[in-house]
Amino acid sequence: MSQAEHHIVPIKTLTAVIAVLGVLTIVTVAAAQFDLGSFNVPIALLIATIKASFVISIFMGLKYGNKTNALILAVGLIMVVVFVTFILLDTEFRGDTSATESGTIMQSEQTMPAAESH
Amino acid sequence: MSATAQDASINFLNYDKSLKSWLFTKDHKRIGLMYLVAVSIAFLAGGILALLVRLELLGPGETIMGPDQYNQSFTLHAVLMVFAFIIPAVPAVFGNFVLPLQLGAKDVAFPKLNLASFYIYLIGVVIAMSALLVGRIDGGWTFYAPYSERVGDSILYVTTGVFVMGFSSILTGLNFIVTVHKMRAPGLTWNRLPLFVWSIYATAIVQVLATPVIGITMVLLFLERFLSIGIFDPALGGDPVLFQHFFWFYSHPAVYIMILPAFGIVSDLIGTFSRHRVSGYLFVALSSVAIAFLGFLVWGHHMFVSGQSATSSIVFSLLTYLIGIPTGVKVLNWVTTLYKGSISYKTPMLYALMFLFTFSIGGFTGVMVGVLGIDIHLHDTYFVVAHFHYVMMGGSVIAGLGALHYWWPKMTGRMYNERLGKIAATLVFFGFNLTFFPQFIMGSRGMPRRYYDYLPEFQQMHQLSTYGSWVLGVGLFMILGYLLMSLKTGKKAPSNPWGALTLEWTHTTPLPHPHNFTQTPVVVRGPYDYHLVPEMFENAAEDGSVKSVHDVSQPAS
Amino acid sequence: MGDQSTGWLPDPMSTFAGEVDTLFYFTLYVSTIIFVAVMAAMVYFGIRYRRRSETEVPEFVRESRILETTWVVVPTILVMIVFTWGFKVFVDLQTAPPDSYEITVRGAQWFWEFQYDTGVTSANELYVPVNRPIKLRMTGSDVLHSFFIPAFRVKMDVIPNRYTSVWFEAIEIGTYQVFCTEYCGTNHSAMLATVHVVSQEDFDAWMVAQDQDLPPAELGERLFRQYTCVVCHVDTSVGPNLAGIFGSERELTDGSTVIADEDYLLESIVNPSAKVSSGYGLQMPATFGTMSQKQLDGLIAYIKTL
Amino acid sequence: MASHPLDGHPAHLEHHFVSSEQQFDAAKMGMWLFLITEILLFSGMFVLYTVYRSWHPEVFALVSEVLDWRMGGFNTLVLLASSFTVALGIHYAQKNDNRKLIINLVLTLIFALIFLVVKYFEYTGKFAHGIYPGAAFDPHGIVDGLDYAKYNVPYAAQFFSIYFVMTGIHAFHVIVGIGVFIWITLRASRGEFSAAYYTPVELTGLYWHLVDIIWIFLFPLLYLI
Repeated sequence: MSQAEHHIVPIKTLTAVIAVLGVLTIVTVAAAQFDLGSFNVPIALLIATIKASFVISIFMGLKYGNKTNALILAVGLIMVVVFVTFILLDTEFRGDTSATESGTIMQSEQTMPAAESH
Repeated sequence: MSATAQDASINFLNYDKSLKSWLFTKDHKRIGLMYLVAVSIAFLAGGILALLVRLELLGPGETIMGPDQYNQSFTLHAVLMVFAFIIPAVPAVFGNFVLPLQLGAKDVAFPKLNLASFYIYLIGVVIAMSALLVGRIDGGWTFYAPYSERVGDSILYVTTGVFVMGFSSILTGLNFIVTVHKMRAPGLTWNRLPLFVWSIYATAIVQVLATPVIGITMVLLFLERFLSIGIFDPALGGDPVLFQHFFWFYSHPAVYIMILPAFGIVSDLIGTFSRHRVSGYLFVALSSVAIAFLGFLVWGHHMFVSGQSATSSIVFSLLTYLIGIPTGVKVLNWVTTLYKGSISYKTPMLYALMFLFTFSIGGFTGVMVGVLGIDIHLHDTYFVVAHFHYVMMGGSVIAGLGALHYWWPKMTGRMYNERLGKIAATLVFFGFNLTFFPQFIMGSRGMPRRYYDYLPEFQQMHQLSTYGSWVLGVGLFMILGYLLMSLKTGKKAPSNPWGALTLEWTHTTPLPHPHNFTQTPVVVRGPYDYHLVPEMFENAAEDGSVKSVHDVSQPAS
Repeated sequence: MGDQSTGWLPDPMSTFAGEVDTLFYFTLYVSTIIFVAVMAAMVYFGIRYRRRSETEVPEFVRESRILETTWVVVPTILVMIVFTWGFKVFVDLQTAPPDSYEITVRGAQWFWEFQYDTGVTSANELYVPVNRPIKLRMTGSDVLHSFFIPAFRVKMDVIPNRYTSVWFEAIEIGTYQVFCTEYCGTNHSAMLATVHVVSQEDFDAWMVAQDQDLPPAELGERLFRQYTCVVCHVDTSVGPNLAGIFGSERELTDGSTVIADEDYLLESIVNPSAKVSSGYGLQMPATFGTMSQKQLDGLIAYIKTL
Repeated sequence: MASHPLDGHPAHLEHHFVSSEQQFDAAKMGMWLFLITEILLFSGMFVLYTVYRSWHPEVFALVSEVLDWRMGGFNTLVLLASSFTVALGIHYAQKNDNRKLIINLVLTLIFALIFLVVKYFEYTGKFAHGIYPGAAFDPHGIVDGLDYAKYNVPYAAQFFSIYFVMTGIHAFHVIVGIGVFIWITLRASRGEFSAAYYTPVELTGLYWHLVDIIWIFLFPLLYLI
């Protein structure tokens, strides 16, 4: 087998992808001008993820290539999710028993100057 | 043999004896040997420090050094042993030497990268050790913030050094994964891979996935020290517990970088020396990969008293058991492999059986410190020190010594003195247990770790431990002695001294140059299918060596 | 000390220590039984199936499904028992009863400071009443420390800028050892304290006695011992020996000299890095600046007597 | 025995591989493995961002307005364009069109440099008003009618520490990418690549796309929300 048999992505596809990426960039900037409350972050992340998937599947050719590489990427991403999730299990739940208190002393002194008096 | 005009007297050791040919070699075998020399020096230095630390603890108060020297000694011992010795040891030495051979490949996938990672490792060690010239390094290998940020500029060198060594580890892991995927000989399907290959493969996955995080952690620690970015330092509004999460996200999986290769070695040794198919081959193989992944889910069990939330402690404790089960089942599989086998007690096998003993103790005490209620009491005491020495030394190092004795003839072409080997193994076994078992007892009685001084009630146990370290030291120096001696006076090794079936034993000893195999081998059976080739052993010599498969009959291609 | 023991664990001296111990011994004994069984099997197989001739090749042994299932299922059940049990003990250890008597603990290089609700403080000597739940609310002033009382089976890291806590209820009058178990520098192993468990009456009496005025030098002597000044400045040579230091001429690291008068001593306690004696590194932490003027006066008065 | 140069192996094929295909696949797999190590490296900083944001959401929302979304948005488009030119370059390499390959590589280099120039102006603009990472953080001065002093709130320093570390390490990757692209362009100008062998271009392209993807996430997280 020679490399000539590698999948060649047509210029038309590449152009279409860059156009979509440009539009999505504008959309994400536009969306940020409105305060959507708790939806701000998920929407920004959703658009970024769509953009990234286009780059990965077409520009990086994962759609056409070998499945092992897709598996490698998936494993890497799962590890990122594990990393974030398990740390949040700590940082979001501090103070769940009396052995730890949530928040820092610095914070409690700022928000409640009287809190130290008890 | 086919068109090979290869001169049998030319091998990979003697084709070019110049120093330059070694330093610039891309041959995985020579790189493996260079790693062997480098990690042995690190082990020697770390070992001498350990003996000094034990000597200081012979009595309470000052024995041979003051508190600052003591604190630096145990820190340096740990940094050397963890980052410069045990993490690169088995994967880089035996992985490099044996993995391509067991795969029937001519080399690893990226030989240049392989040489580069050796030099990156050396540079990392040099940078880390140059910290000694700058100032003190203490606080243990864990570098917990904010203490590590207050020690001084020397932390700059240690973190950079660890970062660089991590890079070397990543490149080695990456190289091995690709090698296992792409370089297997024809017929060598996944379920015919030797278990050593499986374990190195699992190790490589951990190296690639975990090491980048210690990289960014070291970068952040570095920036925190010099730019006060306030991420980990509580005085600047940072969170020191976050540092521990970052650190253990790498360092717990790193424990599996250290122990998984040992599982592979022990599987190969027990299979070979009992001439028996390893019981539960598929389970032992796949559980290595499973352990590699599960190893990422349990790091918080190092942090039960760190001030992390109870929720995460509970989740981490539960997941810790998930990893205990497959590990325990592996031990049972190794023991059942002996059943109805034909067990030969050569030195490597002694180490394999020793591993089953010491590693099991390490494993069971691991279950104990994983129990939430008990760990509160045992955390950061000598119980934990004893536990991880039973796993790291009793597991990885003992298995590594087994591997060294097993592959020594293939690496050097010489046999060592079997009698001395057995004596040294016995000394190591008793010395090791005498050193570390008393630490379980004093730890559960409350003796904290990293203590320069201690209360008189712990003295008896500390003394036993120190005496043990001397026996252990004698055993290890003896090994160094007779192995070096064998290079000069050892008798020439036959090509298959143990009667093993994996591919590295199918060729002359030492291996030929320039290629590992004069012909691409074709694999037709599993790595431990002794029952399929009884004819191989019909003419076995008195010492157990056999003519290699290759010499007997050429497998049909 | 009340925490002597000849067994694995020190004698249990808090309400839940017995519970922890039962779990510890259960795990230890079950582990030992399994370990011995596996090793016995290994030794038996090792002898029974030793190689008798170099030409022998053993037969293939088919794996037993029942055996494999058993050794996955049984350990799983065992560890789940141990986990659930450990979980329960852990929650007990983490949850202080609401009526606990609260004491604030500050860990600093290298001493423990305890502050009671009456405003009384003590260093390295913790007095608590027996049979009453005590909650220690802890924070640190420099690096991480960890507060460990083996006899009570409690331990918790002490973190700057945050509060963590441990609680216990001592069941017997006596004195018990406190260790720091998170590495914190040169004198980590000297960062010890003692818990004095006394009756409620003795506790109240002790509290009253703390408020009485001592002569400055006597107060200073007590502080000198409690704050472990004695470790560096008398027992070892980490810092300059203070005997006869008052009024003497000190050479500093920058080459200049200074007379060790009261002002110099005060400055050296509150801000150790200002003038360091030549031949010594800056090992002394700046954690003593929080002392009251009365305490500082007392310390200086005591140093003058040395 | 496989003695290499004799049996018609092409020059680029290393001795221990059986075929060009095996060599190409191995190199590409190695590169993907390297890319996930990069992802995990950056993930550490994303974790910090997530944790500190969830602890201090109002601080992060307030101080992120200091960052100019126009500059960030422009840089996003620049990097996307450079990804596009790299993909085009590989397309032409596969079609044996060396001239167009070189043109696209040079275009990529130009885009990368523009990105850095914009980044330089962003950084210096922040430094001028005391916006530094960590302890040196001391916002002052008035820009576009905004008094920077109002950003001097607790944990604003953490936001900018994270901002500078993330974008700094990203910029470092861009600089490394520029170095590699210069080398690849030189090799291309010597006519080393063809449809039969363009592995280095492919691998560099993969690396560059990853640098782009990281920025795709950095931009909204730091500048917009």
